[in-house]
Amino acid sequence: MFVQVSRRRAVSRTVAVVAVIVILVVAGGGYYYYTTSYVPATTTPIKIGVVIQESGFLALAGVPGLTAINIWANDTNAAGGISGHKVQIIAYDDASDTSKVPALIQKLISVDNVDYLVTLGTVDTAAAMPVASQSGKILLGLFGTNANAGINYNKFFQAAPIGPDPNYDQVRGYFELAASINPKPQTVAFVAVQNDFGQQCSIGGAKAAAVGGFRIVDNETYPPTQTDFTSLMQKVKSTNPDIAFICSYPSDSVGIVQASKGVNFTPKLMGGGMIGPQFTALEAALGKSLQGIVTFAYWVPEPTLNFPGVNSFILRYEAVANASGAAAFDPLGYLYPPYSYAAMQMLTQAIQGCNCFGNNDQLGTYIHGHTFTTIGGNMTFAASGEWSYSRVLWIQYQNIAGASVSAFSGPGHQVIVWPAAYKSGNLVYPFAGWSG
Amino acid sequence: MALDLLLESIATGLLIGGFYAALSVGLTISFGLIDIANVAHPAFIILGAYFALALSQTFGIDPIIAGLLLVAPFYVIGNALYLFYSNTFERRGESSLAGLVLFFGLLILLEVGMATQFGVGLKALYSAYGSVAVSFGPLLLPLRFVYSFVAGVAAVIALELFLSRTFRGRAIRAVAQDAQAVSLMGAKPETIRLIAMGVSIATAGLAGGLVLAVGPISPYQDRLLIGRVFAVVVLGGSGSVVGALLGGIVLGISENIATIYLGAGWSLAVSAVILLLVLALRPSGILRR
Amino acid sequence: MASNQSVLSIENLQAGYGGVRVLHGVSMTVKERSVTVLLGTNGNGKSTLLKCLAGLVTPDAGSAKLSDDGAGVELAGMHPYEIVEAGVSLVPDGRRLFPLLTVEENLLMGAFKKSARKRHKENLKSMGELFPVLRERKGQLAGTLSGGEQQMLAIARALMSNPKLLLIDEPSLGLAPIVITKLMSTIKELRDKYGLTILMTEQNLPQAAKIADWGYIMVHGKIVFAGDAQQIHDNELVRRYYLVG
Amino acid sequence: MKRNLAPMYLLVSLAFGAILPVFYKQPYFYFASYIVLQYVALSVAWNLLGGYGGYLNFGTSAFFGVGAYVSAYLFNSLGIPEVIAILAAGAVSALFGVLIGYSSLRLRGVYFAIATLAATTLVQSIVLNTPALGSAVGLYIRFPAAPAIYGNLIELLFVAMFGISVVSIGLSYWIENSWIGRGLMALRDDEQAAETLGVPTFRLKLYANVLSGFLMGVVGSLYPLYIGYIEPYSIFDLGISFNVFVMTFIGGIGTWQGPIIGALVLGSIQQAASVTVTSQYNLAVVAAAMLVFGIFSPGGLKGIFSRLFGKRSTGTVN
Repeated sequence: MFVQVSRRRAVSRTVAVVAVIVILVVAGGGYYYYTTSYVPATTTPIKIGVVIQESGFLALAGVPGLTAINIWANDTNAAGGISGHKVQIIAYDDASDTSKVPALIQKLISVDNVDYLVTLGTVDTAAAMPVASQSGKILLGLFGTNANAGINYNKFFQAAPIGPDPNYDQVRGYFELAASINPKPQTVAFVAVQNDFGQQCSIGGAKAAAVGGFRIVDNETYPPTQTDFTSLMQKVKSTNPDIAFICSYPSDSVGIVQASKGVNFTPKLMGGGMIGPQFTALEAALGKSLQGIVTFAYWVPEPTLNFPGVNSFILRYEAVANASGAAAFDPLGYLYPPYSYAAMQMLTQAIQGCNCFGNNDQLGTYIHGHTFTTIGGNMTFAASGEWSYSRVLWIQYQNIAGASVSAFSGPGHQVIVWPAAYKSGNLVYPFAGWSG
Repeated sequence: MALDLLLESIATGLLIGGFYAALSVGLTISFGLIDIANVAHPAFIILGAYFALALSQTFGIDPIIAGLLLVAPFYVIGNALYLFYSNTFERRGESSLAGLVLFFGLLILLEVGMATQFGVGLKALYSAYGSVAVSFGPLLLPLRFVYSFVAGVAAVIALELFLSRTFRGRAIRAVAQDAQAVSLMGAKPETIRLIAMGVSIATAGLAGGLVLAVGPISPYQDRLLIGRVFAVVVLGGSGSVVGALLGGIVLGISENIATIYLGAGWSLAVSAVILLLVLALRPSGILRR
Repeated sequence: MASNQSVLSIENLQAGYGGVRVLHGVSMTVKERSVTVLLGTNGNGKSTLLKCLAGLVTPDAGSAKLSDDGAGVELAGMHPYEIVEAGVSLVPDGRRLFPLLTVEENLLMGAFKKSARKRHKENLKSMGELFPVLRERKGQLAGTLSGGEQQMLAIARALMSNPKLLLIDEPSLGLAPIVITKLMSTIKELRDKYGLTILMTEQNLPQAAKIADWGYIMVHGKIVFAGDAQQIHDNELVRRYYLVG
Repeated sequence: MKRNLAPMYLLVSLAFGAILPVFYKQPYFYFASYIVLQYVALSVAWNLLGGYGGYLNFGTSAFFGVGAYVSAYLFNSLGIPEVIAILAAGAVSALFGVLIGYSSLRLRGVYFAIATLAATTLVQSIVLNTPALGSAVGLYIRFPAAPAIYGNLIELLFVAMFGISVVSIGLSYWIENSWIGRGLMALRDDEQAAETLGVPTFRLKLYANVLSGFLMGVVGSLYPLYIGYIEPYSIFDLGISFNVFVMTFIGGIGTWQGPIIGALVLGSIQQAASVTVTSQYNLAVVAAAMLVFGIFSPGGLKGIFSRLFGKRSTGTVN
């Protein structure tokens, strides 16, 4: 009897506690809504809501991306804002945890009342898409592949110059480059990491190989936690491909280069969709081993890519990177920052040109219909929100003197060998083997 | 050719196994012997890697040597960690699982701390032997893993000698079996655990040097190691450092053989199946004591 | 044989677990070079007394003084490892060996305290002489020994610390009569040959009485009888407890 | 007579959850609360085996992920209605629980925990190597039409997750006070003793694991609709399993209230920290909160609540 009374009281007390918590949360949310939605009417700032990876695995992309956005905001405000409106960045860290993205995006939309949204990476952008598309706000995606495939949101725009058919356009150049060689190589071996980038790269590669008439003699995938690549590269070597096509993430890229060199795997063309060599720390770690390897880039300090403003941006970016003391991110930073900045420039120009601040539909239509001049070159967009043309560059590491940052900085080390329009040097072919 | 490949994969798997053993052997002591499920152990390894990087760059020494230099300071860190743990959890008489909350919190704090102190990007050290392979008969073995294998095996041997030949070492093994009886032998169980945790974290310092010698490092890399190090500890039979070496080798070789015959994409699945099978058939690990 | 010098004097010791009082003011002495047996059936507090002496249970009141060449060391309130340092070693109830250590490693664990470490080699040798079976099985895991061998090992392990006073909790428990006989003669030998002072608890009167110099009977946490070997043998109370019912 | 109050609480709570979106419209609240409630349901489900039985499952994300993938595949690729997909997800996840249970529940505690970790890796690997499930590329979820009752999908998802949480809590309360719960607690305290007393230990553990797996699968089955895109790394994230363990632990393991309190408190802190501390330090705040709760609340927050409310512990039922 006593026990039952006690138990009942326990139930009611717990329910009371739960109810109090629920009320507090609801009230807190409401209060927050009330306080943050109040904005003085006269000097309305343009609010940019950013959900980005400041911590977790993808912070190595998120932090440089956010830094570039902040540099843009400073530049813009120093110049008096956009059409008289100051810009304000509201950024939340999703800690590389996708499940946090929808709520954060929604907070930006309905509590912070931002005007435009920015995310980074395929997974987070795809997770932001349902919420963003319902709100009808412009969503800028930095560096994702096919993130709009699920919803086909017409106000999504991709910063990276990949092209209208992302999987294919990302890697097409490598195979066109290979096809242009005389005598044309016939066989290719694929090695791809098991993540969204690696697999999309591999899918695009398969299509490009078919278009270019290459036979895939080996198709390897490996998990991102792969410890060593010696066995894998021995296996690949044993299939004796004419060219290698590697889709890898930064750490793996290092392991693959080291293992390939170790087992003396020397296809006629070595490289592919490798992320990693673009990072300064890894360039320095690999040193001369990178010599001759071909990989993609979006921007490199070659004279053919001297778009207006890009060099001064790079200098400012390096200053910020160095000022952060701990060298918090890549000091040279050619992969993520220029296009993060360029996407924001595009937004500035669109808002100014359209003169339709506050009307997302109009702005979306305007962006689709115009060309923007940015530090990343001319941006135009296809219906999917990807760039309407591909400007993925293929570079070959040449003239690498040693293993230091200076051995890679400046022009002449990452020589653009494709496409012809931006070419800054000739492909050294066949792959000369491993040095250094 | 196929036979060559198989031999090659076994040989490099063996080397990787030594590397895994070096990563896991400290956990064998904390988790296997003194019942402290330190999930933050891999975070300490990465911390060691960053310190090794700083040492290597400052003094121009090899990362493995730098890792050796870290053994003493990390021993002290381990002592401090134990004192904190025992004062907050153990003394309350709660199970070691209560400590998981502490160690998981610590894991996150270490990650954030490393990210802010050392940057979120990748760091790597240029090493002259990074992409060198040595021939061994028909086999080509990656030199950086040869070195880390040697270091890992040396660490295992040193620990095995410590645990079986010294009074303190034996007491560490004994305290896992019966702490009260240990106190009846004139040893203070808390002190023994303090030593054990010091040794455990000291190995993380060395392992950090090896991780740096093997590839690039980043602040959140510890997450990639958690599953593997616990698998190695359990495969080997928790509490057995020689078992950790065997567990590491089994894992290394099976991952490599899976790479050759099924594709590397299946290697994690294969090692998970092996772990599950070992648990089903010999729950106390390969080396049952 | 036994001298009149007392090694241990217990006075009015009270102890218990939580709210349950087990020892209600126990007083007794243990003379040098004697075998003192604490008799009593299960649940009367014998083990608790030994645990108090070894530091595993902290007494609520009273004292237990170890005389160390005139100077007295108060055991009550000391930690187990300090008590070992002071020269008291307990062979616990259920032996509490380290089953996954070898016989030799168990013995070496017994020599953990600093003063014993220096002498561990010679002690190991004398244990081999005292218990030849342990020498034969020194590489075997302790968990695989028979019950009698385990008891021998437990005693030998406790001796490795060179104690002045050896406490043995129910050595005969669970052993076959023939093994018990052998064990008792070994304990006797410890006193006779090595001059050790031994306090042991027992339920098995006939076996224990053979080697005991002094005996105490404990009932419900109180000493109800004390006497020398002959008195134990003749006592009515002892008879009632052990020979009848 | 007094027992009958529990169903009433259940119904009142369900009604509260169902009506809330009619009156309160801030969508951010529903997006954030959904994740908190998801953790409530997962923690309550986890507690069935982990709390009462003492068998720690570190494969929460595997059950959750199986649910997510089954529902995404059925709903997305085969066009099967959501409700059926959700139940099927729960069923498959429960079946997964049977498999894990038969293969691993005979293991001692720590080894069971490791086995569940290995099982998570295995399931993740299988998905990574299965093109039909999107492999590493992931699956984009077809966006279902806005529901008739509520203005938008998130409100419906919130109501559904609220309902799942409440039902899980009801089940957990019922189990705690039934022979199953008593048997589990007995085996947690001393499995051999429980066995000799005639408690069917293995069967009870299996029941708990299957029910727990079913609930986790159902919780997971809604997630694709919430996130819009699933891929193996975020779905089978070890962080989910750790979160659930930590929440249950700091709330008060082995009581039906503990996981609710823990998930509400820590889950809310996680959500709040990510929007108030807008830098990577938000994780440090969460970690610090974990440490503080872990260190200063023996017996979990539930213990603190009990003391604050000055009531006799409910745990001392004989």
